[in-house]
Amino acid sequence: MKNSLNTDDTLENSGLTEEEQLLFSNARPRAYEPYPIKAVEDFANWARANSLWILAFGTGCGAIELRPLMTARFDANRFGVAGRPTPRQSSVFIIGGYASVKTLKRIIRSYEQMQGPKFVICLGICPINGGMYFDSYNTINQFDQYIPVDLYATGCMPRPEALVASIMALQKKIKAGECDGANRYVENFDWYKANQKKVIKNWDMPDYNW
Amino acid sequence: MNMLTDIPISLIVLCSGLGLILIGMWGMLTQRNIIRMIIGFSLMDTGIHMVMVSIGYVTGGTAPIINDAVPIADAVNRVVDPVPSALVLTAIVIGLGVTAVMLAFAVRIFKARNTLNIDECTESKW
Amino acid sequence: MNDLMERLQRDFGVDDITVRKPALTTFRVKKDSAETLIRELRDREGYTHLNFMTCIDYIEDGIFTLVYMLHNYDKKLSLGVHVDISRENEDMVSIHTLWAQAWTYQRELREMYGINFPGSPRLEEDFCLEGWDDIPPMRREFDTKEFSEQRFGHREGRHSEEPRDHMKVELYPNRGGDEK
Amino acid sequence: MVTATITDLLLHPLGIYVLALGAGFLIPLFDRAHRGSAILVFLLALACMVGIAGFNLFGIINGATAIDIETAGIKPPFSINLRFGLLEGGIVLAVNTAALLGAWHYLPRLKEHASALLLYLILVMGINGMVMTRDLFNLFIFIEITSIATYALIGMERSGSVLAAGFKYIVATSIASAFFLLGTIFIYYQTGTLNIDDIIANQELISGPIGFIATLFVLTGLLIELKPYPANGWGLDVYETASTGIASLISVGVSAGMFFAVYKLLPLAGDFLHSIAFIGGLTFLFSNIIGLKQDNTKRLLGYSSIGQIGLLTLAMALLAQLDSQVDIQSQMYLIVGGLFVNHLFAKAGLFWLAGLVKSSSIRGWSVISKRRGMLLLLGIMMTALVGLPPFPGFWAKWELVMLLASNDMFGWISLILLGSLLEAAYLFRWFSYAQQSVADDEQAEIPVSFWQPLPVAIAVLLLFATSYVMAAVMQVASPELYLPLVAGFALWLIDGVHGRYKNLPMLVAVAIGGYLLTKDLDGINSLFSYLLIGGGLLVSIAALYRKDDRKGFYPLLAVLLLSLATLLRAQSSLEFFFSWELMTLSSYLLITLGRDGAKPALSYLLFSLGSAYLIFAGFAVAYGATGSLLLSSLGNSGESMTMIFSLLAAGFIIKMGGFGFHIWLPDAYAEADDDFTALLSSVVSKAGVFGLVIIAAQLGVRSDIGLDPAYVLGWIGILTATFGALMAVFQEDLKRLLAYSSMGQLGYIVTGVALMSHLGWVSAMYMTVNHFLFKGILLLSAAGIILRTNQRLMYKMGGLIKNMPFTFTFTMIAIIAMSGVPPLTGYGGKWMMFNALMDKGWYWIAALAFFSSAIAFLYMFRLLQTVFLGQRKLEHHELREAPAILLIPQGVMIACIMVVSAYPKLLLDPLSAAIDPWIANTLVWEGTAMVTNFGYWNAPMIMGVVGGVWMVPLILLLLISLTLKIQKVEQFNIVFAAERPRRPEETHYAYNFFAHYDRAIGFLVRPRATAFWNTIVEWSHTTASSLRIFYNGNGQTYALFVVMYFVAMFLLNGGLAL
Amino acid sequence: MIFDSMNEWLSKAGYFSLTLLIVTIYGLFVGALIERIIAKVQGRIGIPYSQPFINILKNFFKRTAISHGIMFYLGPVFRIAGGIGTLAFIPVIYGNEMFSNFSTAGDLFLVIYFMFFGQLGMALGAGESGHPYSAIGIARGLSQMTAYEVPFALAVISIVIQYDTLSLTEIVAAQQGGWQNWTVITNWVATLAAMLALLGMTGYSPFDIFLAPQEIPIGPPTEFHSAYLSLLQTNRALFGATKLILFMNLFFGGATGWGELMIKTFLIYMVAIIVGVAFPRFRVDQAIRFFFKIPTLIGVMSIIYAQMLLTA
Repeated sequence: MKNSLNTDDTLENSGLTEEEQLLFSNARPRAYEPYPIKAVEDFANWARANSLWILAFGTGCGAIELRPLMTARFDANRFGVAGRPTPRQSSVFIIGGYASVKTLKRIIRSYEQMQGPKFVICLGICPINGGMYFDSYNTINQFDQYIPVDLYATGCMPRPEALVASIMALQKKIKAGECDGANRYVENFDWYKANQKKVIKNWDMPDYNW
Repeated sequence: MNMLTDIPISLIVLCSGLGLILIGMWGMLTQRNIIRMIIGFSLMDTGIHMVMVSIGYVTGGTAPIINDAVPIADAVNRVVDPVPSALVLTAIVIGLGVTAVMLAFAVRIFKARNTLNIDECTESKW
Repeated sequence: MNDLMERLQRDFGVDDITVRKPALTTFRVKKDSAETLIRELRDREGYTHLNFMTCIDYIEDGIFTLVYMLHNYDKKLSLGVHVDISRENEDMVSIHTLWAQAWTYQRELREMYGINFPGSPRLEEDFCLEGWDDIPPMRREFDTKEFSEQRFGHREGRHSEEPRDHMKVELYPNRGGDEK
Repeated sequence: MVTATITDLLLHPLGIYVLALGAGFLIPLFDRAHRGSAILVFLLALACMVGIAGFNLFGIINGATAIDIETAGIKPPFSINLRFGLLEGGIVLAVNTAALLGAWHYLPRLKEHASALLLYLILVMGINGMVMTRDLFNLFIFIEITSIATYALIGMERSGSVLAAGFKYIVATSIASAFFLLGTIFIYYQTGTLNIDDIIANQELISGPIGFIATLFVLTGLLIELKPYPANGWGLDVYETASTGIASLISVGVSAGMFFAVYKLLPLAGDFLHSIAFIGGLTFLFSNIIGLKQDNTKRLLGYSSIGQIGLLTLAMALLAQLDSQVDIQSQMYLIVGGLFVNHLFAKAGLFWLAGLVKSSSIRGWSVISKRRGMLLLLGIMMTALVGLPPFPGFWAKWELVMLLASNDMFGWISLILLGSLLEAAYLFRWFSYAQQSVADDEQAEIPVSFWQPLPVAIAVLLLFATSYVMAAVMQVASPELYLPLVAGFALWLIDGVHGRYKNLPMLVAVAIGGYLLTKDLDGINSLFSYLLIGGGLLVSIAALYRKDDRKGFYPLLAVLLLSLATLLRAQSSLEFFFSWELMTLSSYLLITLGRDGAKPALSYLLFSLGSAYLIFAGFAVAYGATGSLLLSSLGNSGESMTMIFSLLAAGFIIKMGGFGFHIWLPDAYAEADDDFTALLSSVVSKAGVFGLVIIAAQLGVRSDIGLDPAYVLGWIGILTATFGALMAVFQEDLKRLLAYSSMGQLGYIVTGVALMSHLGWVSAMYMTVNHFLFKGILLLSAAGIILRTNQRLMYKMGGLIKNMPFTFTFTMIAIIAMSGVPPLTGYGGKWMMFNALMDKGWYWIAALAFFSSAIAFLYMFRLLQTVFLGQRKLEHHELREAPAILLIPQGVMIACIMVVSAYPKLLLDPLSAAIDPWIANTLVWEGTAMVTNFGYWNAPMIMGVVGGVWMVPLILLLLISLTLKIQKVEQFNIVFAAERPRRPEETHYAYNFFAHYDRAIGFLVRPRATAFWNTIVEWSHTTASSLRIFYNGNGQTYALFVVMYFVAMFLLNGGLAL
Repeated sequence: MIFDSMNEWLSKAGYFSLTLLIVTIYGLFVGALIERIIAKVQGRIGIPYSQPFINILKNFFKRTAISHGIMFYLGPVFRIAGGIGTLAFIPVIYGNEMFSNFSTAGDLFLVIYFMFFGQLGMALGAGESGHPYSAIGIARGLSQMTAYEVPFALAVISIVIQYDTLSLTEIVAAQQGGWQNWTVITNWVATLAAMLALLGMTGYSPFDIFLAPQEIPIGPPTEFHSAYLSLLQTNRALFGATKLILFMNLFFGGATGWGELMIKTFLIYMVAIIVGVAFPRFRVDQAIRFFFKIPTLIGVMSIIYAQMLLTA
């Protein structure tokens, strides 16, 4: 039986049964520093910006706008964008519009399974303030309460052109070294977690999905 | 001399002996009743004894007693062979013993199973 | 169709028979005889397909109206069976014995309206909502806006427009939104 | 002088009769006074009969002349004439001993009636008379005396079925003896004498129809008493129903007398010999077939009994036929005597055991599964009866078959071997029932005291003694040959000690014994001795991990390992076969000790015996061709070479689980004890390789015609490899997977041997060593896993790498060594074989070899994945590493693999040197590289390069890891399509791992071989059913068959032509 | 001593490092080129030529990683060691001692068997990740491998019969002196069988089910990321190029210079690509059955053909 106290190194994982605690890691995520040499960090950011692997997880209606990106008309491959089916290998998470509570849980899981540095783009109005679902009993209204967001592409829905523009904007931001969502998430981990747990009532997963 | 007397007596005994054997065997093989089978056996046994006796018989021979009447040199041709007769005696005794045992079995089988039908004694097979 | 309706009226005392479309008739039946009637329709009358079942909340009358939509493939006819149940005593006979897939609808009704279907499989499991801890959200006494604001928060700066007026302003800004 | 005379007088053979009759008078007298004293008299009389027979026989063996007794001082034919010669003495002694032991067994029933005691004595006396008398009519009398006594003894029982059976018996035998009497009198009619010697002397007088009928009646009358098929239902019924005491006496005593009577009259038989042989063979074969379907213990023994007597009759008739051509008197004594004594004690012992166990069906014999002593006795009796070493039956069968072979009577040989196999089938089926323990609540305690099985034990000792005497006569009784048994016996004496450290004496014994046995070997034998004995010892060390007593395990293991040693030093085919059978038997018994070992062990035994009999037949053909038993003379067998090679190779291949004959292998391997499976696969299977190499060396390379069978062998080998691998792919059971893998790997070795080239053999031997190493590791690892998880199904494990890192590492290395991936040992073997195959032009085989080695990846990866990797089960979180004693031998073998991988020359040089005498060396070395016609192989360099290219990315990754925050996570921290895993069981992809492969080519591995063998079993059972249709239980039908028998004999011998 | 001196070791290793570098870069470049060609077919521009390099760098520049255990950690190492080792045993440029690598260690047989090394290590690493999709991917991949090995083995046996040697250098040597001496001309049957096997080996459509990017997220490497993934990607380029070099040596007359090598391997690769873009995907059991049918038959014929060549 592992130490189940919520300390600096470990998480409580109170959503799990005692048996399940054996099966999930209870380590607390840690922030990473930029490379000590500025040039290396810049080069790394350049590489990251030019190799954006998008997690193939369509979380809402905006998922349909991702498809044309790869087609001949928009050809996002030019920007080093590629789809990746597993969060482990992806660096960009595009939230496709409204997120129901049920989906939010999966988004959190997948986001936590991505390896840093990782970036989040929110599509449409819904992640910002709920959009047309502002009074829904089941759709969250402010996405950045739960996951740090690097970029919003607003509209309902933004067209692929807007998406391409937002990718280019993201690249610019990454190259500037301003996309530190992963670190923000870790640094404000308890706050994010509290927000998440406030809406997700059946928290049957570890506090951090490694 | 008619035809009948031409036939040596030993042959008659032999043939009737063989006949008895066949009858006895027929009895043993066809009669369902154990007692009848035993009778069949007795008949067969008797037939064998007759065959044995007939084998040793020398037509016109005398009793195998070596005395003045039958000189030793001539004995082989003149006297009836005594060995089969001696054998028959033993065989009769043995036959009797077997018959007795069979009868004892018949009694016990009847006591145990209340039947003398051999067809009903087939529980051990294959 | 009329024969059937007459028979149903005679045997089950159905009322409120309405021909909504040539191929769709609805009627109302008592809660107690509903299951027998539906079974009869399925087994005798060829209404072998359960299109869906759903519920309407008549909070003013204090009832839920359950709607079972049945379809006859041979005659290409649909029947809507309406069953009123009390909002206070929201129990209904499960029809998963008639159509195995009905348990899914019943699970949904349970989650969204809190209607109980004793005996229906996996009734207590979450269907669409995970970990719901309030009154069932489709009941009309549930205030979804208040719930949303309380739970999901509210970002300042949001305002609403009447689309017609807004578009007029957008399209004809020079004329102050006047079409002419 | 005077005392000597008195002694002579007292111990004169006639004393037997005097004693019997005298005691017969005394017993009722004593009985009046006290029952106990009557019993004393009875036993005393029997003992004296044994004593007299023994004394006189001893005298005769020491050179005294045969004793002829003429009553009343008159010469035959007018007197009753008895003879006590060597044969008579032997049989009388044996029968009387059996009777004495039987009396011990039967005493509880006998002493109920004083008359039973008396009848028993009379019965024994009658048998003595039948044996000794030289007078035809006397023979009849003794037969009748015996019969009446038997009838009476049977009649003492009160149950209806016994009485019915007894009556059928009387009817049938009385008809037979009636005919015998008729025949006797006809003979007397023609010859004028009843003395058998005189009759034989005046044989020419018996002529014409009467002579023919007379001979027919006499011989057939006696033969009927031997219960030939199908006129033997009456005998079976008595065996089935009568109490075991009397049944055993009928089976061994009365039959012995009758048999000897036939033997005496055999010179008269003339043309009848053919039909007698035919009847004997028929009876032997059919009884054994019918036995397959029999569940009733005593009836089963009856079939066995009849079969054995049939074999004796067959042997006697065949030998008599031969005897007219060459002088084979001494072999005749050996064969008939051996078979006779074997049957006598073994069958009697089994009857007595049956009497003690009192279970009418053989399925009920599990009551003795806990009584190890009785189980041992049962096993020994069966072993003896089937004719396995070291019992007299083995020597006798060997002599018989060799004799037949030297006279080209191969049909009879196959009949005898087939019959023996069938007999083994039903006897050992019974044994497997007996040693299956049932649930404790069903375990009915059988009330058997220590003293009750004593006669059986004595019979066992007598069997051993006879065996040794026979071996001595055959001049093979070297202490070396018996060393395995002696060692096993010695270890058995300390087997009662509790605890596992009995293993140590076993190891010491095997080490010393093995060293003594193999120290002066050279060449291939020497190499194999390192592998078999050294390897065997290494693997056996692991047996220490078992903490329980393992009764019987260590002695049997010693027998097994030492019999491997004797196998290696065998010079003659007899020694080879003796050791081979001993090995088969001990490994069979070891398998039965496993969890569910009984049933698979039975099929193991049957296939092993089948293989052994093929080998036997091969040796027989060789002996027929060369007249020599020496293995080294196999090569001189000229035209029969192909035949010999095929037979022997088939035998060895079955033993190695060759394609089509493999169905025993997975079950046997899976159900044996885990450490023993390791031994079985890594060591014992190499005995087959050894055999194959030996015959290939002796036969294969020398002959020109030997190539075609070699090509077939190559195909068999590669098909075995392919299908073994394919079947392993679809196994869920860890040990079954490894078993099929073993089968596949042995297939390569077979192909390597079949190549008949230097490189081929080197590759075969190299693979043999390699197989020993990796399969030893794999199965010992499996033992550790099974010990810890208590589980054999792989999909129920998973993730064990966390608990058992050492076991995992060893397994992984072993698997790489197996799969042939460079740089480890497997590559060298595959490379050499591929080169040899290409050299030979066997391209198709090469392609299949390639394919099957690719398939090996599938099952080996599956093993690693489903057991060690993937998701760990919750209940396995607390498991510990396998015990050190299991890991140590594995570690040693890993070290060997590593050394050989880097410097294969260390192994290849001795291998090559051993093969050089047979095939000229073709290995070319250039520095550390081996060069063939096609390519080259530089093992040290490969090892260096692989090590280098492995280190580079590792260092790179380690460096990068410095910049990374690597978090060690748990098993459920996987990306799971944005869900989370619920249970390890659902998340572990392991069951039906290669489902798609099954869909694609699974049709190739549907259990066709199993279906085929099942059909064979089905078919033989159907045959048995139709053969036993005659036994309908009706006394009159039986009587009719007796009569018909005479008719059949009449027709068979050309009666119509008269 | 394995080599005469330490110097020879070092110089060999140095030359091999050069080879390795060239082949890796070439492999990555060809990967990008092929992507661009496919993009052209689809009417797109496609990735920049630098994209594969950037991808690898990006993954090296990841800052977090997880580990499932020691085999998981070592899996990519085994994988790339398999790739490097395979290359090490192949003489890359004919007649050039510098680029003959370590081909004196073993022959063609060694190369073929060493190809399994990386697969096995990778399989173990992926297995320890505990991900069921990894295991499924490996099961499928290994099954497919056993299937395409059959025609490949038959083709190899055929050319071994033809050239009477297992040594790659000698096989290439026998093909010198003009294109008419290439195996593809002299033993076109074997080449055909091997090219069909190549389709399975390269893992392009229609034989890409074991990677199955959508159904079982990219198969065996599902759990691999960051630096592990970099190693795997490098290996994918390197190993792919190595296989092409092997095919070039066996069937297309080898190469006497780097230029020739690049052209030839690119053309061989194009075969797989053209088939790949034109066909949909096989299920794995269909793939297995496919390889056991026509390619195997062609392989069988190739052996007969080689024997006929030998007797003719």
